[in-house]
Amino acid sequence: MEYNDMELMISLASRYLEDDSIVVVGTGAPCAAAMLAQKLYSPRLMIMFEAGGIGPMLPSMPISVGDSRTFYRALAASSMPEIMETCQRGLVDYTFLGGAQIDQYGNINSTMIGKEYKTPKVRFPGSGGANDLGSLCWKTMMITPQDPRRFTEKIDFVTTPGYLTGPGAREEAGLPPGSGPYKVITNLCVIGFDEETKRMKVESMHPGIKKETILENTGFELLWADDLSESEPPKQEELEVLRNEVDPYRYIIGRA
Amino acid sequence: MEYNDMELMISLASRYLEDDSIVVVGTGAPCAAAMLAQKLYSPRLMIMFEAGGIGPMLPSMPISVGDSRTFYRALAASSMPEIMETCQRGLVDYTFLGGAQIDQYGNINSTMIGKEYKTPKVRFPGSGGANDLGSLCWKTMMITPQDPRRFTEKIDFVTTPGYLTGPGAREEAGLPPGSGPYKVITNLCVIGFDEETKRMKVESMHPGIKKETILENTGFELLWADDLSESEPPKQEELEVLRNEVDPYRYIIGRA
Amino acid sequence: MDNFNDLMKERSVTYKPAGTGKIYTDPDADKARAYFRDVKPRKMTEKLTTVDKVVKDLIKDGDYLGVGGFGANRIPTAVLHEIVRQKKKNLGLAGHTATHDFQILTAGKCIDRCDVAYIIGLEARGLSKVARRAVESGSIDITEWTNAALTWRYKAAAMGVSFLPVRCMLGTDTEKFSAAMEVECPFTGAKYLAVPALYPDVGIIHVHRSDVYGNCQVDGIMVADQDLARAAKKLIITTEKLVPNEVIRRDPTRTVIPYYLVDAVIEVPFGCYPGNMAYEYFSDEEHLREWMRVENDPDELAAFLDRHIYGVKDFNEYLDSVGGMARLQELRNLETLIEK
Amino acid sequence: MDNFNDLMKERSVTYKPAGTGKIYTDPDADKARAYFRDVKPRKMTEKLTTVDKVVKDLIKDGDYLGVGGFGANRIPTAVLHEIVRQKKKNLGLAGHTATHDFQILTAGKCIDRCDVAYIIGLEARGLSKVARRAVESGSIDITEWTNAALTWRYKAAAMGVSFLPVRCMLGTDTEKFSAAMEVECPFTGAKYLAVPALYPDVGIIHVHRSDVYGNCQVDGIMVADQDLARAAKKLIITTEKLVPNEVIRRDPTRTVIPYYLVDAVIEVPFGCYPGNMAYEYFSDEEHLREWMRVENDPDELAAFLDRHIYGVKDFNEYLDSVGGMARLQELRNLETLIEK
Repeated sequence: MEYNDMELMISLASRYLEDDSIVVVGTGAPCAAAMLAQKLYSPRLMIMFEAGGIGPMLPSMPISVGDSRTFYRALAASSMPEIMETCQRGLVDYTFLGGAQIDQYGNINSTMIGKEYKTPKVRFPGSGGANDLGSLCWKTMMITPQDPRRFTEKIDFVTTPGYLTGPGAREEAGLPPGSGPYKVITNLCVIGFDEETKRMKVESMHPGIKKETILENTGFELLWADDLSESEPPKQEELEVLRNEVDPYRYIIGRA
Repeated sequence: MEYNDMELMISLASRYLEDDSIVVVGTGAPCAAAMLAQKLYSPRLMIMFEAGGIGPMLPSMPISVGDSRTFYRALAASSMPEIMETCQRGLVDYTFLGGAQIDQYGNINSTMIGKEYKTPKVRFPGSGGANDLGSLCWKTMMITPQDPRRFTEKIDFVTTPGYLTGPGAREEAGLPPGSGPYKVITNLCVIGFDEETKRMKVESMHPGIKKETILENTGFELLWADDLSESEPPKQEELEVLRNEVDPYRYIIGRA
Repeated sequence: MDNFNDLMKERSVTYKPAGTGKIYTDPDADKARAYFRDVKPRKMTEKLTTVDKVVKDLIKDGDYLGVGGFGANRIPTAVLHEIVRQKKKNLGLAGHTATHDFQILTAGKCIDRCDVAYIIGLEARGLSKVARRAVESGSIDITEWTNAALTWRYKAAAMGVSFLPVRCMLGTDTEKFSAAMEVECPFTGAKYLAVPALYPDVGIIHVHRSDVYGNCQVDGIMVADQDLARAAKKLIITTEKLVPNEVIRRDPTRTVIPYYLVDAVIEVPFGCYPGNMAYEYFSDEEHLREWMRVENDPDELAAFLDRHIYGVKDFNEYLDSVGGMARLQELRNLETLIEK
Repeated sequence: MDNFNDLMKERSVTYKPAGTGKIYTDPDADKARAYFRDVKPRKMTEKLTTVDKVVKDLIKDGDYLGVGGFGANRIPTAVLHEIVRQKKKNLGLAGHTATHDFQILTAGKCIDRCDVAYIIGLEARGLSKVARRAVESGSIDITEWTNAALTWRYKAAAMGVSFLPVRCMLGTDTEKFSAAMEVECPFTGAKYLAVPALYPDVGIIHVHRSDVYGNCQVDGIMVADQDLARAAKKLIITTEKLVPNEVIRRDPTRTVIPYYLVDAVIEVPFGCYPGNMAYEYFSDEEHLREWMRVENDPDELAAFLDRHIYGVKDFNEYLDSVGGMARLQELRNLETLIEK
């Protein structure tokens, strides 16, 4: 079956969400991945939204992480502090983030492009809950297209902490030990983080993608897993559920 | 009309609760005073209970500050932090406390009698919410019988702060400026606090009570108001409402 | 077993500014206490007024605002439009996932400073060009925070303390452009950020139900409004529906905002349009797209603002200008159809 | 206007122990995080069990307990009796207006340490002689707090931080026998007390409604249970009534304890007897008076405990021993008559 980049990334992401774990997601691709995971792999995956929704029976893709879909027939309709404090307390396993730039330690910029904070070349919305979720959840995942301006040696603004400057830096900064970036899923490959150096390490390349394509699209030095493999492409079942049940109006998968 | 000490104290106390103010009360005499005030003087007096009840239409005297009467047809059934934080935020005008001992600065002991904390002669329940309310509400009132063991120079344990060691001591301790003891209503007199010295100052003596009776029943030096007056005894209307509506089973007024 | 008492001795620690940002509102809990004592009305009296009057009377140029809801959900649009219509100036804003609200206020050039967690964007819908230009040009002074940091700043104020310790922002540029302080835990020695209490001059919250005194119920998520309601010095409530006090007293467990926090109550049906009011109506995505489209052209934007804000008398006329009850019924259907 | 940024520079401050009390539970937020990650069950699976089994399995000698409700209201009596029946020893307790619960546990000689806000007393009912003797004899190690301080200690844990700043206890002997620390506000310089997070080993809460997974609703005041539920490492729920998950999902605004906080669920009708369960049944004041009366005589007390706790198999037999359904109906009438 044919598939596009977005369908590929969502399918891959969905496979990492274990059953019986808790994930805080935003709108868009992360939410699609969580919904797909729930329908295929992890029926008891517990989805939370930062504005307060807990365990909804999502009738369709939310437009906002605070819209009424995010607590439709939910287990609880709570509040933002309730969600953030649940993260801070250590109960939330996964979160999904996006961003305009990312570096080799998984630090993410969603605040601005430019040199001067007061007069940025481009201003983005800012952290929102991203910094909080990336600081407080156990494992942070990213779904993002890969290109050299996005995957860059030095990001213009560290909005959300990855491993900061490397091993021990999160702990030294006061962030909860044991938390941090987990996987980055791009249109080219799946990237993990080297346990020793905390740097990005390619774990699998997508079908048809060559190493040099990945190198060309990355602005820093990548590590490569010894057991580098080919990513398993979207299965027919994944694509069917994604297209027919998760995103029938192609809000997300139509963007690729 | 005849009346007993308890009826006298409750009637006097009820007159101090201004309309459109907020009071946190406990069970017993303070609650009776607040109910009486509501029925006669301050129909919009807002009664709160520390366990969470806000603005109930009290059907009868509560037995516990957390029983279902305290939020019967209430404006809100909240929580203890909600009440305590409302006090800490500065929204609560009055509270009423009791205790086993009190000193000239209005410091109250409801923890223990004895010299050794670990092995007290008598152990009482402890602060409960008393210290919190006496620390955080604007004006603290007390209803208490007066005798020299109770009104003592040095109390065995400062459970709840009055003016501590005198002027400026509350502020120095970190307590909110402008808060503190307001009136002590006993079976003998009504006592206020001298603005300069923060010491107890008798404002009015109850009908038939002589100065020496008060002196005999006080273990420290009292100040006396220049315009020392006679307390106005319970009015017929007060007694009728108290006996017929507030405490028909004489739970409180029967104790005198 | 007792090793967690080890640190409990007198010791010297260092407090360090974490960032170069500014605090726009006084975090002093004692000053707030004095305000609440002296000014906050305790009277359970009828507080009904109009949007027009409440903006005239309660919002001054220069005030710092806290806006309820989240993004375009359950926002008090009627009051936001009126602020623009009355051309209020130099307002401060808590940019706590401020999306359509931020867009409206920057279109009206009402804001000159903002505590930022999330602004400019409309979540999945894209970015507001006008809002973006306003920030990029430096015409709005900003200090960086996060959604959690701002919600905890409200919470500190709601609790009546001037700061709270938190574990977000640490180690990032978000921290460096914040106005937090680095401190340590007295009991464990762990590093924390302290965030200052945020007491907005005015809070504005849209709810499902309120009585004439301001006792309010909300269905669904509260976002940060339980704390905003308590932190705000003045609080304006718009409500989909006024209900008798009896409705409140019948189910006191549901009261999220008691009357003594509230300064004014206005019944505004469809009051968060074009936002989503849970269980009532869905967001008007077409209208929101139109907003973003006209921002491409200053003339089109001016005409749009005239048509929908400056040129209408009040919120009901705005609703008429976007299709009136027919359109609103469609949005109701969109929202409630999901209850099939 | 900017004077509230004045203090924001690097400076040295002193942390001072405020009292001589002990911390009985580790306030370390990172250790609690690791526990919650590794041990707390995320599975939304059926958690039904029995009181007998849950006390055997989840409560170990030496554990520190947090008990829900307030005084005799909405307390989890069935579990408290079972703890006595199984002769658990050396338990710690958060004495947060612990009245009949404290009385039960001291009658069973189960407690050896207690964070005290309010113990021994039964509010307007008087004092428990047995509980009083237990404390006066020094057989229970105590540290002094207040109701607010303990509720905020739960809240710190619930928020995932190891301390919170508070303004109570300052300047008193209550402070001197606490285990708080004196600190200052980084932003205003004001003096605060820091209280350490309180993570009980086991929390026990009685609710009105729960589904089999532990999603709970409570009618009326929550007291401190919203925070206790989040602070507790293990959480036992007893519920007046099991309800289908559908009841929870129909009104998610009402959920106060979501399932992932809960380790065990047991349906125990009249589960807080002789306490007051709002909207269900009033407290049995006669039985509570009887409890206090028999405490005057060790033999009478022993016989009483035999009759009502040691000598009965379970909570239903206890209910039978105090008059069974006939008495319970009277208490229902007492409670609901007020809804005339």
